[in-house]
Amino acid sequence: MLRSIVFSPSVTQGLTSLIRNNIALSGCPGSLVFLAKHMATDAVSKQSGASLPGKTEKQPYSPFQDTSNFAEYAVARLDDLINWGRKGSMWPLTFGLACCAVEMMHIAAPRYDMDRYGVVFRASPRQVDIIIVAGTLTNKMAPALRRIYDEMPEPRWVISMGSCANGGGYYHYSYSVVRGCDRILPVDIYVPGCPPTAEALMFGVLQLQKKVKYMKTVQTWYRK
Amino acid sequence: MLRLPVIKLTAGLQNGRISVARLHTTSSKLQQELVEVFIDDKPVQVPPGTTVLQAAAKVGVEIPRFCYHERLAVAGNCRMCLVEIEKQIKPVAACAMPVMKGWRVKTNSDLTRKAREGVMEFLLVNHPLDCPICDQGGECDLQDQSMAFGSDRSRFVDINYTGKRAVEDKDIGPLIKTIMTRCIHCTRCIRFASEVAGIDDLGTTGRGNDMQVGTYVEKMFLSELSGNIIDLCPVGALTSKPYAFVARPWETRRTDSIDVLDAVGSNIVISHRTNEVLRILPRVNEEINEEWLSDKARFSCDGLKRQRLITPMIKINGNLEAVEWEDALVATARAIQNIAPNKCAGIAGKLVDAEALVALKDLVNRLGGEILATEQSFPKEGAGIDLRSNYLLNNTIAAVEEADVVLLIGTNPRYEAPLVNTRLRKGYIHGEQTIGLIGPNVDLTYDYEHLGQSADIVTQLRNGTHPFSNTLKSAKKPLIILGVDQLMRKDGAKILSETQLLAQTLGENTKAPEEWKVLNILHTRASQVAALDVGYSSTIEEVKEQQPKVLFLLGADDANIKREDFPNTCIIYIGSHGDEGASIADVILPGAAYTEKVATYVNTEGRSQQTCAAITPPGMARPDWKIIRALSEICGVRLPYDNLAEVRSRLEEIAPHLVRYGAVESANYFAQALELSKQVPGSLSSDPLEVKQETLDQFFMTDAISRASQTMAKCVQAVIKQRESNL
Amino acid sequence: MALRVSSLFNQSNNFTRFRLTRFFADSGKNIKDSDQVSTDAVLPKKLTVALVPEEVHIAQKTRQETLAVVRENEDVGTCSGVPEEHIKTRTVRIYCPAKNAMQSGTNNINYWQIDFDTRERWENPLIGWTSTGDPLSNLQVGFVSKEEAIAHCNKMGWKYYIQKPNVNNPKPRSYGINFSWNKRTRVSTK
Amino acid sequence: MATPVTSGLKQVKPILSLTHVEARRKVITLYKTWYRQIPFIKANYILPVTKEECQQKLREEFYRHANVRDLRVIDMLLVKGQMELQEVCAQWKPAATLLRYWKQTEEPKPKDFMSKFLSGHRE
Amino acid sequence: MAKYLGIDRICNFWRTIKASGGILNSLRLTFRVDELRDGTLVGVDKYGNKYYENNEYIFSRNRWVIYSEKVNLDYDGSQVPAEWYGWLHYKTDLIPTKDPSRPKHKWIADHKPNLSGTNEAYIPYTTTKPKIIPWKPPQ
Repeated sequence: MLRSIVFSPSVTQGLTSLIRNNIALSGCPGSLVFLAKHMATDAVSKQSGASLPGKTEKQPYSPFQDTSNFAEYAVARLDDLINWGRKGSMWPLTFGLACCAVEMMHIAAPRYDMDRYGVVFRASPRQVDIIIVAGTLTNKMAPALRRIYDEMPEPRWVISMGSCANGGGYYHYSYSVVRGCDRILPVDIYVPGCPPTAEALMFGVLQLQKKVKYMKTVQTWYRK
Repeated sequence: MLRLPVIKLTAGLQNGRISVARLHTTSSKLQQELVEVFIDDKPVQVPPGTTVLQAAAKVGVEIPRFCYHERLAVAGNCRMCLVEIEKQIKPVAACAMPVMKGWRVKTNSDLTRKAREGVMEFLLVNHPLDCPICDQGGECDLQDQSMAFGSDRSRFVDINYTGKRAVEDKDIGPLIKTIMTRCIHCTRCIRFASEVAGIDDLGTTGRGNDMQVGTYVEKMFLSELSGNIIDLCPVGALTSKPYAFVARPWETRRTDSIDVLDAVGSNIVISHRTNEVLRILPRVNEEINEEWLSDKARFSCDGLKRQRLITPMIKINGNLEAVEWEDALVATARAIQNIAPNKCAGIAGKLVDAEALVALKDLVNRLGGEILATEQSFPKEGAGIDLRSNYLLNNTIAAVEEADVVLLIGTNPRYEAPLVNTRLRKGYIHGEQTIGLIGPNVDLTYDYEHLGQSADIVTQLRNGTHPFSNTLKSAKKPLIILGVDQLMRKDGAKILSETQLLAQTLGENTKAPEEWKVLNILHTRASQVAALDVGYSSTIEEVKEQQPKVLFLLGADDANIKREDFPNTCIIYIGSHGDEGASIADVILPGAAYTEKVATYVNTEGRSQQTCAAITPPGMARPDWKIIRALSEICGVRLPYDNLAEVRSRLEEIAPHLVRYGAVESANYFAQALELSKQVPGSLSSDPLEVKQETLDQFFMTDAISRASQTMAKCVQAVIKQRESNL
Repeated sequence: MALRVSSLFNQSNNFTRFRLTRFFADSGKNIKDSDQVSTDAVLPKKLTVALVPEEVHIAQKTRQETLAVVRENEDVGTCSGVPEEHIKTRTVRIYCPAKNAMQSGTNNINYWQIDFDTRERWENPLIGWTSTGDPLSNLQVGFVSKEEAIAHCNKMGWKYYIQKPNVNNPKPRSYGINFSWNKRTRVSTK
Repeated sequence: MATPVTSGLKQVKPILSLTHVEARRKVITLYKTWYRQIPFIKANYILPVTKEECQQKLREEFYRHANVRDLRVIDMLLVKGQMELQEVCAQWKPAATLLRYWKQTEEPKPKDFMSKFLSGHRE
Repeated sequence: MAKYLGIDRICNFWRTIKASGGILNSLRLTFRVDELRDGTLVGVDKYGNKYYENNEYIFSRNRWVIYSEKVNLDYDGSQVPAEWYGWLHYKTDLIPTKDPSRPKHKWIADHKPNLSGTNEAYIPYTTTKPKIIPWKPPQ
């Protein structure tokens, strides 16, 4: 690992996430609560103290701040942990239907390099978390899409990519096109564009990460 | 569809043959000598005076035209119908030229084609190229004919459009949108306005390139038939304002149906798309509406989308709440449960179909009720509704124009039945008809003799003491049209019997043919004749007297039915629109409007016709008879019909003519009716005869659908505004 | 096991082929007149000899010459593949299409047409267009005459009714009446 | 509404059979062939139905047209049945298509008036 | 020679760490933005985002942004305001402060990042008119 840092002009992007993970993990001496704490408010504010000048109030890592007792605090941190894990390895299923699929390929290519976010394309719905609907969804394809979505394990997310998948787009008035894949699937992220650039899709993936960060899996369970 | 060209070819020929045959039969009757002409070497025998264009139509040859319309006067100003005639130097306008013996007309010769091409080119020089944004696109005569007969290239070189003609658009009301630059000056609209609608508002000003069609001063085109000039316009100069930029003709589905907003039963075509009625067009039926349609029928279709009842409702804690069908039916059944005999009644409204009428009658009878009323009461004295001749327009609508003297009693046909009025006007213009009117002095679009407003003028006419009685008695084909509203008066039965007596006197005096019937009643409600046929004989007053426990309002929205009159009654409203009736109801069961069901309607002349379902009823609405049938099952008095065919066979049981669609079942027993009516006691009251619709603003909103329509509301406003202005 | 299945299959295949041939053999390729030769050519020689007995040849020959007697109203509906629901419960309207009110052309209306009663349509939540469960909703067949349309309906087993066609009886028109002094037809505006 | 019934006879070119006796023989032959084929069909396809159900279905399908009298219609149905048999034997049809005979995935439409009324606008 | 032995890389590495403010800060920055690069600070926008440039990197990697400390780990691309967007995406080489041709209107709105997921998120609404307007009973 050191080698790669040393021999590249800068820190290799693909491996930095590893470093980050290592730092995060190394900062945690076993206790989950402590880890969560470390990732959340205290640790961050402590870090910022020594950091670059012009320090201001920082946004805490965790969105779940208003915990009233220890149990809630604990589940909130558990959620943070789970979300952190989930958003760090989101594997999309490519559902390339049209020209958008070409842009979707680009995010896997070196320039945008989705792997650095832990986003790796998989070809089987059983192994994925996200489905990226890239392109015009026709009536004929709709059942297949739904079936594949149904085959994905929970938790699962949907990114609708491009005008056609968002709302039918150019083919909105065609008799054979589904007017938006949200008529079939619960879409989490809509990426506009015709087709959206790879950067836009990347942004969409990052937005989805943000969304995942706000998930309250354990907290909901606890409330129940 | 591949077989269509063949069909057209053969059918065209066949059509020609049929026409020729028909011609022969008429000729033998009239003993006329016929003229033989040759259209494209096909011989045809026509009566003298026939134009070349009509002669060509008889052999199935269609000559292109813009200005010619077979129901309007010949204008001969578009020149599109130029044809070559052998041994004539110049091409001849086929629409205006009467045929001469032995003429050989060439409708497809080089000269003809060149003439058409030239005319087309002249028309297109000043016609804007805005087909993509023109509402006429796809059903435009100019488009089609320029494709068929125009030149394939342009000689128009003025690329800066310096000389291209442009005309300011006119504002002629909320119904018609004008884009006058597109006008090709065929003057069809002008001729329609002055001949059929009887309003000389439209005309041309200027000459040559400066000629403009329009109202001379800026005013609304005040006619109840104004929508027809949209149809007549061969280009997109006059288009429908409510329909502007809504749809193209090729993307709509068309369903043939019947109009129910007046009692004429005009045939219509419903254009609809994605379960939405977009517009209504007339459908040719020579016996009823020819090719015209009243504005109310044409433009109130947006009322079908507003104020709709889409879920069943029950009154819970004094408020109407939307519920499921099961709940609504069970709640209704609970109200009906253990009802004492004769504590159940029904009132039928304006737009109810015969199926629902029969179903309701059966249900009420099974629940022990006898009283079935219509909003429009009919006198019970005399023959009442037992003899159909008492309440029909016996002489048929088409025959109205054949009469030579017409007596209108207490009616304003212009607004009560605009298409009957066009017949009268046609008779007035082409048949030199004399028309007399007893009733308020209204504008009927033609001159008539106003005899007064008192009811006893009828008696005077019979006695011969009135000056008009001489005219009436010398008539060869006299006709009396009695407005049905007069029968609602206290002395309605007497008016009817007096009219019957007068009709009888006139019938005896004249030598009219056997099938000529003098007595005619003009209805205003589409459901009325069917209701009377089925046996809805009571009046609202009788229902009020009876104080039923359960009252069914079958689309009854009459203002005379008030909540205060029925303090302890469970009112069940079955209908399509939320109006007067729905707001006083305890239970609302949503029904289908006339565009959403297959249903039978009987028009004022007793002709039963059926509507076709163009779209599906919205939300949870169901066809009316099905609601009643379902209710009967929940109440434990199951009605014995499950589908439309079975309902219709029940209809046939009651009155066989109700299912003989398209045919007029003529009424007889005039003599018996007269005998019975002679026994009618009482005397004519001295109150003057009144009609409900005297002016145009009273015409537009008369029922639940047209009251819900925004277009109709705009029309009323425009008429009132026009009246207040000084033009 | 797999082997057994496949052997079964082979067997069955032979079995059917046998039946099949036999079936077609005595059913005959018979409608066309010139089929005698080609039948022999198509079928393998051995099979023909082994499985098609002489009586079949005789039957074939007779078939070419004889005519079968059937009832006049054919019942094609049952074997047309149309679902029974759409044969027994449908009503056909036979009519002459009316002229489009917006246009004056009449060349496209001189024929008879059939169409069906309207069934429910609904807005498809998937694409927003209107859907229908009715395969016949778009079927409009043109005919030259009413009788042909009736025959077709009878053949398909549909109930039908005939809508009365429009009788068009135009009156002679004249340009001159626009200018006559003593008639009401005189045109006031232009 | 009335459908006139014409009951005249006419002579036509036969399709397969000349007489009703012949047609009947052919129908029975076809039925038998199908019947004997059932075990093989079951072996080839993996169907979640028993042999008895298949036989029952076969009988049903044949009896569905029991009232057909027209010779040529019978012949057409024979040809169709033959074609179907061929498709099944050669496994041109996938199992799912074959299972369509049982209409397992079809929701039964409401039959009586009330359930039709409550479920929607069905005719 | 140094280049051949790869010593310059070690130099670069140390220089980068030094520029980032020491080993600890470097690690912290790497944790936050996954990257450690040395560059000249070109400008800071009013939200606190810092823009760097180092032309030794290949084109497309030579300009970058370090998001404001305020947002901590919740940075995303839409936090770059419009005036810097162009520079960051090579639409222009002039940074906003040095570009005289930038329009300066009073009515130009403040930049807003993508608010999806928050309460202020944009929620589309239908503009289609309902086909049927039901009757509302008078209360």
